[in-house]
Amino acid sequence: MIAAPLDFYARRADFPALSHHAAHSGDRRPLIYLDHAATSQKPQVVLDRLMSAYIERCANVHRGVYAQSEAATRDFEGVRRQIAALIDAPDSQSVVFTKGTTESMNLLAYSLGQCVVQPGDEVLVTQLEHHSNFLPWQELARSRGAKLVVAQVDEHGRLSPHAIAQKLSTKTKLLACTHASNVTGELIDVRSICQLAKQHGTITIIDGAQATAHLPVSVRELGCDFYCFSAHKMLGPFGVGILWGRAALLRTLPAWQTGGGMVLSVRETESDHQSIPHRFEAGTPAVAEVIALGAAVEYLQGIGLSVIAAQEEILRTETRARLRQVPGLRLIGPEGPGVPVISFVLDGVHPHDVATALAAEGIAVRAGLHCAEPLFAAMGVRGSVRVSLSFVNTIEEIETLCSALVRIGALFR
Amino acid sequence: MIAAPLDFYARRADFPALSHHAAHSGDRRPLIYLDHAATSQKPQVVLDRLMSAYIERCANVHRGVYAQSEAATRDFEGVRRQIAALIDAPDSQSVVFTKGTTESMNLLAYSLGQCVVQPGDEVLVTQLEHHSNFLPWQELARSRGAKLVVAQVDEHGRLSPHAIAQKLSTKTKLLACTHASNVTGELIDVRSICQLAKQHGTITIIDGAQATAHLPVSVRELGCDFYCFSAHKMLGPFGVGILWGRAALLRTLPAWQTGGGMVLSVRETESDHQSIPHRFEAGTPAVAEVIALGAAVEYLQGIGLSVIAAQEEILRTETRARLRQVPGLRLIGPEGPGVPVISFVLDGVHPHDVATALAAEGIAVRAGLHCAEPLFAAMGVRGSVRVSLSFVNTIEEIETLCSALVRIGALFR
Amino acid sequence: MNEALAKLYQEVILTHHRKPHHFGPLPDATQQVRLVNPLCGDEVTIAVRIDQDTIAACHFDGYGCALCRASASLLTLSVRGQSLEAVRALGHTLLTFLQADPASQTPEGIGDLIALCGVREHPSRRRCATLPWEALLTIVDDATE
Amino acid sequence: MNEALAKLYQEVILTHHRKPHHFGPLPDATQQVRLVNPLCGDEVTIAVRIDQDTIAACHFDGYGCALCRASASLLTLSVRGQSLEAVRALGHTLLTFLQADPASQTPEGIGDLIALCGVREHPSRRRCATLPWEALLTIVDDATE
Ligand SMILES: Cc1ncc(COP(=O)(O)O)c(C=O)c1O
Ligand SMILES: Cc1ncc(COP(=O)(O)O)c(C=O)c1O
Repeated sequence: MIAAPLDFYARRADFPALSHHAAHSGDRRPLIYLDHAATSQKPQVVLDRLMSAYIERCANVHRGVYAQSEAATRDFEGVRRQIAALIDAPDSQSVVFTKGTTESMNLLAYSLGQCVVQPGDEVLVTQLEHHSNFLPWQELARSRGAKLVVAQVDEHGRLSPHAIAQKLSTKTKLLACTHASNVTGELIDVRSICQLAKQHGTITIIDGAQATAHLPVSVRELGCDFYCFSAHKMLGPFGVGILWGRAALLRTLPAWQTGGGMVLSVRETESDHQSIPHRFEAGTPAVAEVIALGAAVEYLQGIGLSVIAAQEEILRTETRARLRQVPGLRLIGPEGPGVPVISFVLDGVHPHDVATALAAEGIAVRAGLHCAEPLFAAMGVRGSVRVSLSFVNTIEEIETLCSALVRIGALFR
Repeated sequence: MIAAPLDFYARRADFPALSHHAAHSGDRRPLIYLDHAATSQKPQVVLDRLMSAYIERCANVHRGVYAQSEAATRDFEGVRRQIAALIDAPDSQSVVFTKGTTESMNLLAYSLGQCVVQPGDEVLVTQLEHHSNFLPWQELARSRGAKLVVAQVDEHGRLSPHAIAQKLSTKTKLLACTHASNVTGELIDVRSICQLAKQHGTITIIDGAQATAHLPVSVRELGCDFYCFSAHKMLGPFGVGILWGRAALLRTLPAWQTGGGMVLSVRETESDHQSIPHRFEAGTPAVAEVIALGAAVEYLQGIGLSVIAAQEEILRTETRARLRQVPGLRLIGPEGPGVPVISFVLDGVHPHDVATALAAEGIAVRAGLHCAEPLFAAMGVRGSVRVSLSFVNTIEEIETLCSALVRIGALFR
Repeated sequence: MNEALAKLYQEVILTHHRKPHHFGPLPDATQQVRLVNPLCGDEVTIAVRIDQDTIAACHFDGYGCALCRASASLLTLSVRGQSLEAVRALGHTLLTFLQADPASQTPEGIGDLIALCGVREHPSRRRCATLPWEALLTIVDDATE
Repeated sequence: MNEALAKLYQEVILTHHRKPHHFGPLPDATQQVRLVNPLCGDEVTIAVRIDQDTIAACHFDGYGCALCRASASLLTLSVRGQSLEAVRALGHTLLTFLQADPASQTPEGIGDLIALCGVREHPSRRRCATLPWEALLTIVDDATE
């Protein structure tokens, strides 16, 4: 058995949910949380920052002149710079705060989409996408009279740059592609894909929702035009998403939502909008939540994203190996580099029955289509059980999972 | 001096920010918070609920089968019912969670606007509106080739049903109007306005952002079609807004944002959307924040919104009377029923200088145009100082404010 | 297996799941309805042959979890030979029961269907058990309109 | 008045606010620029008469707070008769100074403009003081292009 380095065990104490939870009432076992891809648990430092934001600087940002509002504004804008540094962006004015990855994608589909997609153009997505990076483009294509082109995965669900290359042409105005799959964990070679896209003048939009908690990300190295992700999947609070865009391009985009905070002046018939990033941030943002995201970024960087990636790779490999030993269990998805998200089916047992039976033992996993119907259709699979890990998970937890799966298989068959 | 009932003094202890804050470093006086209209302070019960949601039920909603996710879903949907009860809505499926009032209005401008506004139609708003209930309609009119009609206020900024009646015609497809002004506090006779609108078949959208923390609201009695507001202005967390719509109408509206959680099935070329309210809730919502909003609603209802309204009316009247005694101070806005939001100018002193000078004494007020440029243009005023109260404020605080204003006037003139 | 789970996956349920009754197409069906559960993408088709206001035969088909399969299998057994009126009453009684509070009383006349009661403690799985009945009630409501 | 406030609203500032210099239109202006502060809707117009690469006259107009008025008033005094080059240097020095950390050193040659230093501790008010200078630099940059 491969033991995790001791300090990773110690990290568990940073997450109050991991010791607090019981599964069902009366059950005193601690929670085994294997659903980090849905939302990650939050370390105490994030919750502390959230509380102090709500108590010491509970004010609206950008407009107040009193201490709390100035402090909130300073911290809020400080997190913008932290995010820029986290993803190695050249500047922080191109970091836009949204509600989540889903809203980031919708913003782009409307604002960018209306600008660059004309009737007859093509918008390229892939079968690997989460619905949040699929439906906005489907809708854009429909509303603009453009064609939605879908790059195909192979029978294992693998997406190769080659599959993208086949569909790219000068008609391809936009390419939306995930950095890592929320079903199979597959890590996509975004760098090569963006290089290919550039050759056709195609603008690239990358869905980083499953990447930013797991590996160092450099938008400069990836060479993408836009990169979107969610705070709640990277140890941060709910209600905050990020849209990063190349400043030169972002600056050219019109506003999408309008309202307070995004205008320079308002007249009865027309209005002047602010420059980036504020033009895209209409209304009161999730002030305290954005501030608390700063603590999540510090926490991740404190461990180091390369260190996290290395530890999670150990966990992922070991988990896959042990799952394979469960009778009747079949892993779904390709071999190769990935984030610690693993899908499988258990022969003769429906994924939801597996998940419910695991839940009864205090093990939280997800079952179903994981908001990725096109991928399941392409793989010819009706649904999967998904185990998604983080560096706080342990091999002991995986052992408990596997022995539970053995028992569940026997029970239902 | 009119003393507030003792239990309102006691309520101050429920709000950690009110005892915690110092103004500037070194200043030990407690914060005098008079900017509730920008965002309200949060009682400890809301922060406790937020923390317990983040620790005991930190999970994505509507998809997990394990205890935390089921509990989060149950609580999340429970708050939907609480909100329905709070605004006296006939059912809870017509309560949609958004990011804030601004997003609610944008959702309506796109989804409803695209459905019912045709070129040549009219969209009616008023000069009293916050930019968040003005710009989305300006943009809708522009994009649909419709005409934005703006009902006028009188020289005091008063909006009468008569001014609306003058502009209503069968061409008026939509009317967007505030329930209470965020500048003058004026409470609008929404009921009469909605009756007028109904006579012309006009759909009514009411901005309740400044109302829900201050008075009992019944969408049934108001007779409006849509009612929007923000959690953070009613003792709740940031990042949550509400859009309520008449179910029969809401059901007919197409989705706006697309993504995870709002679809029934996804195929490569088309998709089927969920029914209300989920059709309008794409992506991971602010789970813990919505749950914590439930505690804010309980807290408000625990005191009773009529009781709050009565106490705040005492504070409002008394504050206006005392402000009038400050040399060179002129109140802005009409007499009459209102929420406790009061604007004024101080002769010879710019509003921002007033606000900064007050901030130095630990008094938080707002200065400027308050995201309501059309109103200031109509009143011919360049900006105001805004004092916005809540039941936690005291006459002593107002006394401190007024004596500070006397000194500030003398300093600058 | 802990208590809550044992109540959900009672032996009756597991038996019907492993060997469902009347599974597969009904060749001479007079009506059929297919419903999809958006949570998991599962689908169930209920097919019946109605003869003089009576359900002469009933089959189910599709892809679903143990709860859905068992519920559908039990359904086919309990409606066969029953009048539309009786089936409609039974369906509504059962749906109300399954959606009620776990502490609520068991209604009379539901027989073996009581085995489905565990879903009341698992709100995220309730729909699995109710889906076949929703499909059936659609047919019955249409047929008696 | 507490310390931070006394530093922001120094007597120099209040004097210029109460009785600003060169306030009002400049009839024979060769250039003028109007800027608006979106935070408060304030506006300032800086008007100059440039004569042989020198600012022969400078007025300001508009509506602004004490900081903005004092800053503009001080500006008109400190640029009159100066070469465009000198004004440009002064403007950049001042803007850098006002945007810097409150602990940073005072640059040489800014004279009375030091009175504006209090805005460094009030980030939400910084723009009030810098707005007139931004307007002026726009003119100077254009004129020397
Ligand atoms: C009357 C009114 N409408 C709308 C808004 C916008 O609300 P939010 O910023 O929470 O979206 C506000 C507050 O800023 C307001 O006062
Ligand atoms: C790959 C991927 N993209 C997008 C999303 C949507 O993120 P959110 O729900 O936070 O908007 C998710 C998560 O649900 C995801 O896993």
